[in-house]
Amino acid sequence: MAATAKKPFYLRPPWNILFEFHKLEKLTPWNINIAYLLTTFLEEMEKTGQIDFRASGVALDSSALIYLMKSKLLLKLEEPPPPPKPLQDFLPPPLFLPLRHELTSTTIRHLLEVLDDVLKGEALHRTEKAPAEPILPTPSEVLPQIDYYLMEIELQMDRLYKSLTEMVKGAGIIQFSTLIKGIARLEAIRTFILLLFLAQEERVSLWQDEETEEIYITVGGFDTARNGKLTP
Amino acid sequence: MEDLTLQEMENSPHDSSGPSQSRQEKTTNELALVEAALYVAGRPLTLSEICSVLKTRSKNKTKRLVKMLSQEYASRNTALEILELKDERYVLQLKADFTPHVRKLVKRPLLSVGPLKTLSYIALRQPVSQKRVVEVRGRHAYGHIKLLKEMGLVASERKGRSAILRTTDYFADYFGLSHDISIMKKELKRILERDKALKEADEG
Amino acid sequence: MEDLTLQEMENSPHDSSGPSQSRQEKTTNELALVEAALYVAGRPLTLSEICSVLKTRSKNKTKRLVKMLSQEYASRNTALEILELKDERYVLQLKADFTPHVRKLVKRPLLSVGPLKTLSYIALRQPVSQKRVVEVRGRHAYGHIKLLKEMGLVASERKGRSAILRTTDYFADYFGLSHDISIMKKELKRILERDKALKEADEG
Repeated sequence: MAATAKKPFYLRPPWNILFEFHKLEKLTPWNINIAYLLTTFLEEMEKTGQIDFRASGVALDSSALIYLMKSKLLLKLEEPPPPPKPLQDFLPPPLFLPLRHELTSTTIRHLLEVLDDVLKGEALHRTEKAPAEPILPTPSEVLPQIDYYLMEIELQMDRLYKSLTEMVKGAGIIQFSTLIKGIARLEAIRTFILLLFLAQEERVSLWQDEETEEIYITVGGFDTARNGKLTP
Repeated sequence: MEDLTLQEMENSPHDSSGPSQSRQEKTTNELALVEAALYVAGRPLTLSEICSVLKTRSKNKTKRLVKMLSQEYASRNTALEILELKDERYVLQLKADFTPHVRKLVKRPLLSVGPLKTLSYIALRQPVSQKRVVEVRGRHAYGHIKLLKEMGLVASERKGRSAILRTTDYFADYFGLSHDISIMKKELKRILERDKALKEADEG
Repeated sequence: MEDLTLQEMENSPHDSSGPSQSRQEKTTNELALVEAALYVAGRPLTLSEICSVLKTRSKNKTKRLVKMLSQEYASRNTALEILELKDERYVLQLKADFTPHVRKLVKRPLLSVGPLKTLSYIALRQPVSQKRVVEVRGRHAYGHIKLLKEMGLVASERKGRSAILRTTDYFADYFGLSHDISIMKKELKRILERDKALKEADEG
């Protein structure tokens, strides 16, 4: 009982299916409601406060896998049924017609005679425009309800980078927990994503302590870990 | 009169009785005219059609010229042959042995293998009901039959509620086959066996 | 190198001196294959096309064979001739002198009126998008374009999401037009205008 209580919520049904691949193989993919699992997974995570990015990653990976299984099944179902067996009878080989060259009677005059007719038809349509670039639909048509926040990611990144620079002054390093202290959970997640973007551009360096799971942030290419200060 | 002159020329090119050089030239030119006619037509020509190209009324002379040309083709060991079909009709065509090697170069819309198989089945089983052909060859045979009818190779006649298919005289002429269906079927079997042997030799 | 290997192959593997008879037979057969290719194509063939029929990669060998055949034709004094065109293309055709005599036997049009109209439009407006051709000619033009491509008269290339159509060298050769598209279009327009003027003069 005590052991179960310590287990993270997502290792319990129904979410455990996303974390135990061996169980997945025994189930029919059609019986798995991916949308339901992921929505409740996120809700539960928010509710319990157990924010675990690795778990989210695994859940996403598993959902993709289940989706793939469904698509494969769908493709299998779409294969046409085998054609009815033809009646058995002696089927002679194809009878190839003898090849004979034959001069054809069409001359350039014929070609141009009919052209006159065609050009009359063309006049009914406006002239062809120079092959224009395809007009792309505006992003709002393609991506409904896209987060305004994401559209401004560069701006947000700069904002975060500026405040990080301020915060690390002196120590040169800041903990992730300090950074998100007192801010809403969603905002914390956004901050983490922005950090990943900044790290990708090598504007910040990230390092996680395996024991405490605390994430340390340094600004610029300054690698604290390599300097030995925080080497585990 | 004209026939006689020609024979003299052929038999004795050194005969001093006439200006043999120019006579020979004339024959060469006439043979070339026959060849030109057969080449551009791409179909069997009747003796009268060839006569009209030669601007002669003598069917015998024309026949002799076509035979000379045909023999010349045979002796040259070429890819082409001049065949005599029924009713004194003549055709210039590619020898069947060469077909598999050069089929891909033909730009005219030819029948593809599917319709040719359906044609082959109809030819061997005729008269045969359309229903039966579709049963044996599958539903795509409807399209084949339509195409074969458009090309004039197959004709259908209604018999009660079903359509009975048979090959046309044009089909028989195209292959130089007998118009008599039972004889034609025997000839066809021979052609198909030869084709099969050729194909095997080619693949082997 | 390849020629050498081929020559070795032609010789009997048991006899290094080679039975010349079989070599000669092989050449005869190869000449016949070239003839077969040129005959059924009815259009100029490139050296590579002939190579592929001979199943050889040696352009020199193929060129030699085509020249031999061409000389044989020339020496036979026949109605047909094998000509070398530019860009190493070869064609078997009727000598021009014979055309007037046999023209009346030529009955089959290259294309029926519908596809011919589509072809004429593509020729004048090329390069033109398939979409545009269908707009002007109607939905049946899809079938026409397929046919024209199968016959090698039109080629298409993808450009983004649309297909751009133009006529092929075979088209130019068939109608005796320039291979250069802008020159060809001028030629077409010139003939078109001349015809129109003639027609108006005739009617006026």
